[in-house]
Amino acid sequence: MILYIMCFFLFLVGVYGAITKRDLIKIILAIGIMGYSVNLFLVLLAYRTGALAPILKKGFNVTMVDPIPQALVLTSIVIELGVTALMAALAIRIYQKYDTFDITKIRRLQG
Amino acid sequence: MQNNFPNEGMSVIVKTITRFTVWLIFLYGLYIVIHGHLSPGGGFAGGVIVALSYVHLTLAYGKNFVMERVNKFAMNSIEAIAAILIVLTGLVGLYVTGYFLANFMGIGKLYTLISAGYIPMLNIFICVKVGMGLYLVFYYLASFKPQEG
Amino acid sequence: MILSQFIFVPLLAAFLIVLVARKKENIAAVIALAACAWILIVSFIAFFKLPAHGGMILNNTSGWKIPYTISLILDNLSSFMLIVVSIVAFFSAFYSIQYINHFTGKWNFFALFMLMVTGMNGVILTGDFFNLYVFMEIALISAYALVAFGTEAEELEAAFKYATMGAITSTMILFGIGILYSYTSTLTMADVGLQLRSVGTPKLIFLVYGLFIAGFGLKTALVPFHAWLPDAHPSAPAPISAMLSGVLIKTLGVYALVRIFFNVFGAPTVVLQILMLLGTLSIVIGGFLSVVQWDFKRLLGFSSISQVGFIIIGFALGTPLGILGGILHLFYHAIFKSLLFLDSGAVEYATDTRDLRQLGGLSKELKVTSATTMVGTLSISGIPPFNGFFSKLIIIIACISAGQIVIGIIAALMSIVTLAYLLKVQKHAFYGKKGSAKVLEKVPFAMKTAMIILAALCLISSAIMIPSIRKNYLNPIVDTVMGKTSYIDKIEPYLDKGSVK
Amino acid sequence: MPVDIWLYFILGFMIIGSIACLEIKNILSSIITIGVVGLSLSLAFLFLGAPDLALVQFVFEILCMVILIRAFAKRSIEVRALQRDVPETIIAIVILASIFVLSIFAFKDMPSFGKPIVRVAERYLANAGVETGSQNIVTAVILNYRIYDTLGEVTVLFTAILGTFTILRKTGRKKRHAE
Repeated sequence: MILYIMCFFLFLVGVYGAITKRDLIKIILAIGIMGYSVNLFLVLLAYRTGALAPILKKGFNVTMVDPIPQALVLTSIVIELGVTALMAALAIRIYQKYDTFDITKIRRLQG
Repeated sequence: MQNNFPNEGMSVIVKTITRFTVWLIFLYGLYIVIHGHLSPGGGFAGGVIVALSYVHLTLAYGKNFVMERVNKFAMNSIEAIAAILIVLTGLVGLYVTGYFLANFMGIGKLYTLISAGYIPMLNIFICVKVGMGLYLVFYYLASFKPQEG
Repeated sequence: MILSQFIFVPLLAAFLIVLVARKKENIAAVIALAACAWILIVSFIAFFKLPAHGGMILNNTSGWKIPYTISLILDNLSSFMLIVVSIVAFFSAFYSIQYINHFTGKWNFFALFMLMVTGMNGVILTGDFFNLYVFMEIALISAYALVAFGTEAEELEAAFKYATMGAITSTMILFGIGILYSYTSTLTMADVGLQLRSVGTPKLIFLVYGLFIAGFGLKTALVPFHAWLPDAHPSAPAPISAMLSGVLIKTLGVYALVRIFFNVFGAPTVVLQILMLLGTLSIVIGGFLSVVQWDFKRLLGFSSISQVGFIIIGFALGTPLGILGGILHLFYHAIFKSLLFLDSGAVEYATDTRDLRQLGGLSKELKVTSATTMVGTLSISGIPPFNGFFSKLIIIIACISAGQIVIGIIAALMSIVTLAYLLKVQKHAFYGKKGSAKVLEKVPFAMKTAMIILAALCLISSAIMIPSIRKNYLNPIVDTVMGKTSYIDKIEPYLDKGSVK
Repeated sequence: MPVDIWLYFILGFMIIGSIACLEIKNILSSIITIGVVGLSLSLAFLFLGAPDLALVQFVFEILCMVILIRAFAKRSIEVRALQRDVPETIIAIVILASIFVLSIFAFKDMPSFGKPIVRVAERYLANAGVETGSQNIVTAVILNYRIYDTLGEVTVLFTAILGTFTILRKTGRKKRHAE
């Protein structure tokens, strides 16, 4: 259980970074941290004590870990990469327009 | 390979080593893809490794060297074709078995390379799509000049 | 069989546009329009075929049975949502043919547009939690890119804000899905509901509720999570604003909330009360903030927050009348809000500004735009016989008959505020004295046609209220939502319960 | 040593690394720190019996780092004095801390680590080899049982790539000619 709570703590560190940081790159990295914590959480759910990776071996019959969360994490890693690339593109364009990554200086829109 | 841009990229030592390692990385990527149903890995991991081999080349030799040899327009088209092929695989499954994206090929013998129905084929499509797409993303993001536009 | 068309047709259209239309950009519009028309027709066919299948069509993908695979599920509610999405998507695409001439990268626009439609259709049809997340990401990522389509400074900033908030809350949703999986060891929605029934509700489920309300509430732009909407919706090109305000916030937000909380969790009272509170706050805050806006599209953005509040309180009442009102307002709002956004786009196309202080006296030069905006104004503020009247009336009556008299009165008062801020648009943009902005270009044919048809739909769709139509077509939808976990019972026969060999 | 002791170390390291990454001033160090966090995640996957994910996480992390460094490192060498809003930060920390404390009660209901409920997956583990012919069960799940998800995943990547191109166009709007 402590592992799950640590995982949730890592998640909250990511949330903290994403909502308080003033730097576009730091925000992107914070979202990356949130992604890591969720991925780790899902794989922690799959683990069975003493189990092996879910790959069949000829002639052996062993307990294996739950493959579904691993499949989900595979998808989620790819999605995170997509979001990161898109946000990096946005950040570069914003840098081109404003010459800074600092959102306190950007904020042309109010609200 | 003739290099028209000798002054770009990194030093001669890096370039010389790159000439050997880039093929190793590329082949490793292909191995991962083809053995996706037998060992860890698959289309996504292999595709990224293939993209990384291009990234490796770009970092060592500079982007003009690579862009002289590959065509961005063609890469984009190949990416789209691979994506269409994945959907078409699904449609063939729909036509043959009545279920969207269903397996329509023989399963074959477990533990052999040619087995597992359409899984190896899909792995290859995904590898092509992911490899091309991610390399292009890297290229565009890394070579975007803030001064233009 | 019929259901996978909603996914692969727009998907193939998007891929084909990237493949074929990069050199010849006009092909992009043709492909996109053809795909939208196809989906529109199929969605109506599906809607009318549904009763013959007993109100539920379930197609498994990849040849296995649920819960071992992902199923596409069409029931009354999702079929209705598909029609709403297809109508708005078709007219937005039609409108874009000429509107998008002011931008570069026509093929990018149409490809992303079709991907967004794919994402929304996927969210509507899916019967699986994780699949919901994946298709939600497709719709959201294309929405981020489309918000920044003009690549002006404000647009990029709005898109970044939207992307940040969207990514944070999507991760929250994924965390919630993980917790649910740990508890039920399945991802199929109906199966999750079934397992929760047998194990009872643990404390953990409240964490899941919280994560899901934050996650889907942000996509709905309910009030504490609304900050992105007034930036993102005005920044997008007008047809995209119409899509975002008209259907995206409803599919990813309202529909997902209703599907998950009503059909899977059985409408827990805590959640309904929270939604009620957030809905009321949205109505009030969105309404008052839109009165003080001077940017035409930003005003409409705040108005969307307020109107979505109406939909949410309709559902949160949990009575059949309230849900009927919510469903009707969802449909009607999709039509008149997209109409109003398209109008604002026409004004911007013609005059290059959307600042109400610079506009004025446009009614003579932009006759069609002015007339259709008038229709939209009357609809949204609930003047009979336009459609908005009926849905708002039903919601207010439902509030009062459910004993929530205060909320009923607030809703009634705020619909007067709605009239106030839209009359402000009328006064400053179309009537009154001439502003500094000149009409530089006529509104082209395709844009006019799309606006006129949507305006006509504002009137025609009131016909749903005719008792016989209402009884045959609307009541099954209300029953789907009201039936709560009867959704699970309907799917249960399809579940593969065979033991492991 | 049992797996969970290793995982405590790795997770603790990841938490410290993440906080460091968010607080370091220099952006290049920040990106490298998050790379290290990502690679330790890959290590954690190996301990948890997920070699597929370890591989994917490893290569995606490298690609991500290369992209971020190439895209950002050159452009923000100047040391930015980021003044921060102290009240805002404190409010955020208080809210997040209270969420954390509340969640501890909720997490008590979770199945304990190492003993998950395995219901649906049991069939995959037992029958995947016979039914799909794939030796790697994760591949069997993503490319046969749940392939519809993978179609969505490919589409997400496609969308993100297309979106990146769209955003990086040189000009967005055309200038009006007829004036």
